[in-house]
Amino acid sequence: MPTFVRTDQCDGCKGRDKTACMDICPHDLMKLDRDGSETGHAMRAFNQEPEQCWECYACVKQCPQQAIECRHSADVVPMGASVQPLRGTGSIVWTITFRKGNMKQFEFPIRTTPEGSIDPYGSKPEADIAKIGEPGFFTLGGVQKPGNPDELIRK
Amino acid sequence: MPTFVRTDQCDGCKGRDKTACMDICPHDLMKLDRDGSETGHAMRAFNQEPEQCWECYACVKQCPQQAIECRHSADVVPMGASVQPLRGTGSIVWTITFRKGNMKQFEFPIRTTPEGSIDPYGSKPEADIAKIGEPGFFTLGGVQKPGNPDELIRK
Amino acid sequence: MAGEFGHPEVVEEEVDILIIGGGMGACGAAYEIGPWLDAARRQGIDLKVKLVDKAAMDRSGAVAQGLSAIGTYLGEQDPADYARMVSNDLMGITRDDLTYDLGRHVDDSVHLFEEWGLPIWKQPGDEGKPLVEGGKPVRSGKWRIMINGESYKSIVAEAAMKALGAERIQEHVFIAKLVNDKNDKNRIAGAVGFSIREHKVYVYRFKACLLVAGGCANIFRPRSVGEGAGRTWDPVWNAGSTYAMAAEAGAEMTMMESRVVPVRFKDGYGPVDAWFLLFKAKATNAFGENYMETNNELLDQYPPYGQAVVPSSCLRNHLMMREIREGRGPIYMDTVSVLGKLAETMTPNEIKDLEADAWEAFLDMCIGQAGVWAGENIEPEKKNVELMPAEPSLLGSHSGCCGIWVSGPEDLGAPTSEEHPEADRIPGHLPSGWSWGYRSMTTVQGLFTAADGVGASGLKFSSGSHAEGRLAAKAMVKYCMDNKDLVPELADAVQDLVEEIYRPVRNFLEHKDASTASDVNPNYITPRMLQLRLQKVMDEYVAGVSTLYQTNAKMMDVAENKLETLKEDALKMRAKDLHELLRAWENSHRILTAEAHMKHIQFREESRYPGFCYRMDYNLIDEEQWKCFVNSVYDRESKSWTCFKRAHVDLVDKSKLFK
Amino acid sequence: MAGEFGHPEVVEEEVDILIIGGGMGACGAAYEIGPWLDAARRQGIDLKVKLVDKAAMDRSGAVAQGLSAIGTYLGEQDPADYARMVSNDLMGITRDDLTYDLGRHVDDSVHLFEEWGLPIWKQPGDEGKPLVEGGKPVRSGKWRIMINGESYKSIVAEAAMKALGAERIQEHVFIAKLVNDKNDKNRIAGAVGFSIREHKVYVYRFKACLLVAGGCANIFRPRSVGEGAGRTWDPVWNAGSTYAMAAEAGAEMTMMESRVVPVRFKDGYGPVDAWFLLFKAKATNAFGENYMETNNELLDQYPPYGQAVVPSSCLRNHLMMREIREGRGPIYMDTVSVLGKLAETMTPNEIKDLEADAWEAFLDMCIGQAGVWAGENIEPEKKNVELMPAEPSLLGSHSGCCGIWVSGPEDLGAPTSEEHPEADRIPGHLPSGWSWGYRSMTTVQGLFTAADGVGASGLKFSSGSHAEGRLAAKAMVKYCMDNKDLVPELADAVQDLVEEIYRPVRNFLEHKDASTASDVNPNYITPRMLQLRLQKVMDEYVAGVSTLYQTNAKMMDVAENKLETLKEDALKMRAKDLHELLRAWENSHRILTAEAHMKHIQFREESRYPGFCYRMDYNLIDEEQWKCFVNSVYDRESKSWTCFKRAHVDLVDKSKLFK
Ligand SMILES: Cc1cc2c(cc1C)N(S(=O)(=O)O)[C@H]1C(=O)NC(=O)N=C1N2C[C@H](O)[C@H](O)[C@H](O)COP(=O)(O)OP(=O)(O)OC[C@H]1O[C@@H](n2cnc3c(N)ncnc32)[C@H](O)[C@@H]1O
Ligand SMILES: Cc1cc2c(cc1C)N(S(=O)(=O)O)[C@H]1C(=O)NC(=O)N=C1N2C[C@H](O)[C@H](O)[C@H](O)COP(=O)(O)OP(=O)(O)OC[C@H]1O[C@@H](n2cnc3c(N)ncnc32)[C@H](O)[C@@H]1O
Ligand SMILES: Nc1ncnc2c1ncn2[C@@H]1O[C@H](COP(=O)(O)O)[C@@H](O)[C@H]1O
Ligand SMILES: Nc1ncnc2c1ncn2[C@@H]1O[C@H](COP(=O)(O)O)[C@@H](O)[C@H]1O
Ligand SMILES: Nc1ncnc2c1ncn2[C@@H]1O[C@H](COP(=O)(O)O)[C@@H](O)[C@H]1O
Ligand code: SF4
Ligand code: SF4
Ligand code: SF4
Ligand code: SF4
Ligand code: NA
Repeated sequence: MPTFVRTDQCDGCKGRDKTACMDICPHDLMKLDRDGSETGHAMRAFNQEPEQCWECYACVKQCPQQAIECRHSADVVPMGASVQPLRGTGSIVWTITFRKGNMKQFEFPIRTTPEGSIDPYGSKPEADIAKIGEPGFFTLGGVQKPGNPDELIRK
Repeated sequence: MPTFVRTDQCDGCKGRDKTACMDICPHDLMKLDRDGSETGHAMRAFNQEPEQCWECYACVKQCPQQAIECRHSADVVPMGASVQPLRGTGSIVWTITFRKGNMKQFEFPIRTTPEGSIDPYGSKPEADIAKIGEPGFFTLGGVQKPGNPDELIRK
Repeated sequence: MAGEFGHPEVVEEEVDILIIGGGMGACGAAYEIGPWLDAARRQGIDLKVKLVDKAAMDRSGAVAQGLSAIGTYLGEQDPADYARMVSNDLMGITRDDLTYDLGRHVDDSVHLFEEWGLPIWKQPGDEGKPLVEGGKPVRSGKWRIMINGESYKSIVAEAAMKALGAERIQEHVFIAKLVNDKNDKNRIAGAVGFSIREHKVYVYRFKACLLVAGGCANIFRPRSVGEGAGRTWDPVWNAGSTYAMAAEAGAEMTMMESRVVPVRFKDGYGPVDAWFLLFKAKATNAFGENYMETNNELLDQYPPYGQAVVPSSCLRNHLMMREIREGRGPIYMDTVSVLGKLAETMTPNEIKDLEADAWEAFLDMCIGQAGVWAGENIEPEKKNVELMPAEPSLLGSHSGCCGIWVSGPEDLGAPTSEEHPEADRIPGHLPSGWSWGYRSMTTVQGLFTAADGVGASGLKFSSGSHAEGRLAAKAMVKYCMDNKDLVPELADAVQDLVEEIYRPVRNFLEHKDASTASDVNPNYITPRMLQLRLQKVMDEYVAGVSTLYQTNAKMMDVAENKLETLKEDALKMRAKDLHELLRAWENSHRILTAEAHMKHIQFREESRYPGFCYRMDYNLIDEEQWKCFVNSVYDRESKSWTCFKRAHVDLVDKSKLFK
Repeated sequence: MAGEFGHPEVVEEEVDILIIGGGMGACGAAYEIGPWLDAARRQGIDLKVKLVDKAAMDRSGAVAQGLSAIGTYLGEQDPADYARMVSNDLMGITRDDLTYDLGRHVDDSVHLFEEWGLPIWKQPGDEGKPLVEGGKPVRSGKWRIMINGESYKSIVAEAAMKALGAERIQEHVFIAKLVNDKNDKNRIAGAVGFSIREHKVYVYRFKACLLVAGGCANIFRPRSVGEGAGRTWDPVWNAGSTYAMAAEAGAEMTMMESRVVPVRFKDGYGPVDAWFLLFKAKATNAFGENYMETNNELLDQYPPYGQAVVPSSCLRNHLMMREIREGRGPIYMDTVSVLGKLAETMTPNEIKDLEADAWEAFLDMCIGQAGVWAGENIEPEKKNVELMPAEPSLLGSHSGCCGIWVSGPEDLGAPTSEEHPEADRIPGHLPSGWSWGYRSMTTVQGLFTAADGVGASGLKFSSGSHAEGRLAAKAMVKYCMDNKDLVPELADAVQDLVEEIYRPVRNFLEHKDASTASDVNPNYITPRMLQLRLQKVMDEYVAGVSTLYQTNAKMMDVAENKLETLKEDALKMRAKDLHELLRAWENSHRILTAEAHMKHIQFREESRYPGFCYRMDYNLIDEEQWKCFVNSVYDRESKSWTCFKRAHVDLVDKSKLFK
């Protein structure tokens, strides 16, 4: 189920230094073919090593042009189906097309806060340097669950 | 152990319409890269599908420039060894270089008659049309071995 | 019109006889046919012949690399002994008419090989004395003789090509499809192929055709999957063309459940016969135990086949596979003991010769194994060398007997009627008995086969394949003489055939620019991926290596579904060039061959060939129900198979094997 | 100097703390470290931190795709219960100090995730009520909670990146090698890596380092070998960097024999927990038999592990594998019965929700499985769906516990001395007991790890991995404060390190024109072929899928030799571009990880994890000899491993599991 890029949809992220797909792929698979020497399609991206694609859809979700799709691994899966997401701010919509043509659609929440809104230490306490040698996180000043001491048979 | 072509030895069979290696490979693997667009080496041959090479050495034996060698399948065999023939008219000499460097050489006969000298029907009889419906070859006018009739239990 | 990619030139040609293939069978036919054509001409019948090979005859087919032994040479032995041996090796179910007939013919081909220049090893004292003059060969086993076989195929091809004449030979053309006769579905009328060098489609019309395009490799996942994937045991170019095209044409198939799983030196598939049979080495499990002894009692579970002096190949495997299954692998050739023992009694020069013999066994026919030994620094005198059973292949001429049901000789007492209790399930249009007119003809009028193509025999090897090609050639001449007024007409329009042949090219041209990287495209599948998909299905569900050759009815149900889908998707293969068009069609042939194999295993509910294939839901031989041929026909319209039984009959007494 | 291919720019950087990786462990560390750095600064100690990830943190690591559940959330349960569960699932041999400590910390990380925006499913009535306020999660099993996890990693990474600040993060740099201290072989001093975007080599010097580069996939041949090869269970980019670099630096490894062989929906590796634990489906063999019942007696052969309420993962596999081995596969999830039963009591809307839940389990974390179902037209309500055990992976945070031996908490009663009868075989430079100063520090001074890196614990999952990263971050700050005057010095010259890192590039540039097709060249090997060679060795000899997870001492002898040769040949890998340089180094890490795995299985003479791996020459658990940790150290100079035992001790009473 490696990714492929729709020739007519990709715009090479407008020639930016790093394309969205190159940047995000955890396995360094997506590549921009600037001059077309690798694919015949200049300023378009492609998957340079499809046999190593984990089908994680990171690039698919990230592409601003919706130019990337997955085609189920040809050495495993019968042809003709597709699974394509549209990822919005709070939810993702999946469209599943079966080989025989029928479709299913699902929408799932993806986060309850706006992207970029996290304030990691906002309401948290400072760390107490006196406790640096003890169990526990700075957030709580100690452990979450002390536990029943009777359970520790060698203490 | 697919074949590879020594860049500095292949002469593209001097641009002939069909190269010796292309002609002989039973699996259609060898290809002449006329303009260098496929390998960067114009007028040189290459193995277009190394993963399908049976390592039969037909091309190796046929190349007039001794430009073709085999490199043991990289996904199977430790590196550094080589097995290379020199095929003469009546015999073939094999040089085997082991990974650790030691070598063996063997010479074996390949045929007892000069290449191209076979006269298929020279001393053979004509076929007898009367026998066309019976067992037996034209060479003998019958079967090589009639066999012990008692062995045929349903006759 | 000169062809171009996507718009091939169409070459139509009419001949009387088309030979498809240029291997051992075809070379036999090409040789034998000449004098019979002359004889026919003398009767006023001038027959036009053409031979088409997808490769160059000099090195095409299974013998391309050479061989180190000729598998079948009877010498002093009786054809009945040969028929008995074949029968036992193939677990009792072979056609004695075919094997006996082969046995009484084969030696002449070997004599010709020697005459043409093939060096054949002789016993001390007989050096230089030809076989035909009583020279004693060096044997490895009862039937096999040793040769210096590097140029074996070149020699045999030279004779064949000279015999037939260059103008009657077309190389680098792949035949993709047989065409039935417009007026008789059960008759053959033509064949369509394409050049892999020029943009040309060839459409042949003919009266008779010899389909000898070899066996079938590469439907199962091999043990190496990268560069090493091409180093299968059976030559990677054996694509099942023989079986697939015959089945599509409606020919009755037989014993397609039979497969070959040879045990070979690991990773290179180097031959073991010189070691076993010439040097008398033994194989052991990882702990040094001779499993042929420790597992000997397993042989008793398969009477009478286990009780022959030489148990059948699959049973030898069976004893070994128990070791693998129970975790006592790797399996080793005990090279250390045997070389040590030989060294005790040999002079240094004799030892050198022995070493050369051992290497020659590889260099003559399996050079890759020499590469493995060189890369692994293997010194067989110091360390035992690993053996491994191969991925399954389908071959009718080796230790397997899948193939096409052919008409046999009439003079050996073969049955002329069908006496099986389930005879009424045999489709009505098919002949009864083992002989319906022309030797080597299939159940389709005018369609002949030989060698790997002929089922229910086996252990013919190169020499027997050549001899069978000769038998078929002669019979085809007779057929054409008898049918001299027949005018074949193609059931399909030429333009439709061309469309079909070039479909993969059109798939490519139409869709290639949809995606930026042309190998991943939602509209088509590359031949390579399709082949891997086939191999995965066969490996996982139809008793490939990763299940230790095990399957059951449920697994085959799954495979059945997956293969049907795969056949649909095969229409979506792409070909980006003529080379890929070749791969596309080879794979189409592979799929149909694989399907036949699966359907036959599914139908035969027992495990007839333990060591090659286990039906775990019926892990025994059922002589009562299944000592019979399993035959089938394929219907090209509905794309479906019909399997049925045919009676097995002995023409020679097998009990002699077990005394 | 601006770098170019073959002549990289060298960037040298000195920090106090380097975090290698950007996954769950690293994100935990990045979050926790901030306030402690502030606290240190308040003490006048200003510590410089850098985080380096080979990918983009937003989607790097095992959680890139998302997850449908958080594996570890204790809620009402006691840390001791958690430690007991982990111990039993991992067949008795885990460090209770580490698991208990994780159990008492982990929930805070989950609370943070929810605070940051991760949607966590709640019981009816508790919708909208955060966990931290007592909201009841929906559980699948005792420890696992359901989420809408598509953006799980993005959320956790956003918090981490904001916490640390963009200037302290370097993405798309691969760390290839750790460097010891010039003056103390047993201390860490630096790391070398390279950019996969620019021609730059990075040389870091530091006091402390957190090595959290994930687990190891792809050392075994996967079940699909073409395009599907990338769709391994464990993310294909998990390259064993954590294990290999730690071992090379001299860190003591533990339990490297432990592997994960999860059973998943076939061909897509779709998660099964929603089906088993949420919907309460059963698995069956091909004939509809519930093998957990029919093979129940096998559990009794493994007391006490088989007798827990939830038998350990490997034993569940063991019962299933008997079916496969004995030819009663395929294995199926009985989706038909369970959906039928659920449908009886549910409204149409509830059924729709259930269907969405089932698909979400895939779409949140294993989209490929949805692709398989769509391609195969799978309708689980009509036909049961096939399951298959995966190729083995090495992970310390999932149902396996391989990893590095780390210093644990001091307050839980962990041993402080070594009481094993074979204690004298432990190399002298290694610490005694389970705690030698800093939480999460390895036996190499200054080298810390967490998550997949920590051995002898396991079943931490994403939440536990995050929590462990936090524990390590805090400890590293303490270490740096305690060692504020330490000046790390690299044992190797920078130029030598650069040479070593770029060797594959040089191999390519030097030799590429020797042959016409640059992929087949006698002087170098492509990373892809090298990986396939590794996978072939591991598959065939070290209990991969093609032997049904079986091995023995003899097979490992062979593997040992082959891996040594492979390590030599790894020096001949080529890199034709920076992408291939990445692959070359990933594979170097894989080889060393694979070797550790093999050496540990070789050393541990029993079959501790039936269902994951069988030592067929010792197919039982030997509590007497082997209820101990197997630990090892690697010597970078001699390239050799030393394995030894460490005593196992219980800190919580395990007998409670079996009442
Ligand atoms: C596969 C194999 C076979 C053998 C062995 C090892 C191995 C690995 N061994 S040992 O194990 O016992 O060691 C041999 C041995 O040592 N001694 C021996 O005598 N025989 C051995 N065989 C047996 C013989 O080789 C075999 O019996 C014959 O070759 C069979 O003859 P034939 O059935 O004609 O097949 P072929 O492979 O020779 O030729 C096939 C031809 O068809 C062509 N072709 C194929 N498809 C075509 C198409 N669609 N269109 C046009 N042409 C199209 C091919 O190019 C070729 O010309
Ligand atoms: C592999 C896997 C794991 C899980 C699951 C399914 C699968 C298929 N499942 S279920 O089965 O139970 O369903 C999960 C689940 O549902 N629920 C859950 O809580 N956890 C699951 N896990 C477990 C967690 O994912 C796991 O515990 C943590 O992710 C482990 O955290 P960590 O040890 O930090 O590893 P990582 O993979 O997240 O991150 C690794 C990072 O290192 C980078 N990296 C790697 N090598 C590097 C190098 N040389 N130089 C620089 N950077 C370099 C990576 O880019 C990444 O940033
Ligand atoms: N059942 C069999 N077992 C072994 N070899 C067989 C068998 N059938 C045929 N052969 C052939 O006979 C030879 C071995 O037989 P033998 O000489 O009796 O050991 C080999 O050359 C095989 O080709
Ligand atoms: N151990 C053996 N005993 C008898 N025959 C064997 C043995 N090994 C191989 N053969 C036969 O020798 C022939 C070819 O051997 P090889 O070339 O190694 O396949 C086949 O017919 C085998 O059946
Ligand atoms: N049948 C089962 N019984 C108990 N626990 C299970 C079962 N299947 C899966 N699990 C556990 O659920 C968790 C993850 O499930 P999955 O996503 O399928 O890996 C692991 O901890 C498994 O051990
Ligand atoms: S992210 Fe999309 S538009 Fe940008 S380069 Fe990649 S495929 Fe093209
Ligand atoms: S699906 Fe994932 S692995 Fe595949 S190319 Fe896209 S980001 Fe990379
Ligand atoms: S036969 Fe030799 S010289 Fe001729 S093209 Fe091939 S490799 Fe080059
Ligand atoms: S060795 Fe044989 S299969 Fe390989 S390229 Fe040469 S002729 Fe073709
Ligand atoms: Na490939």
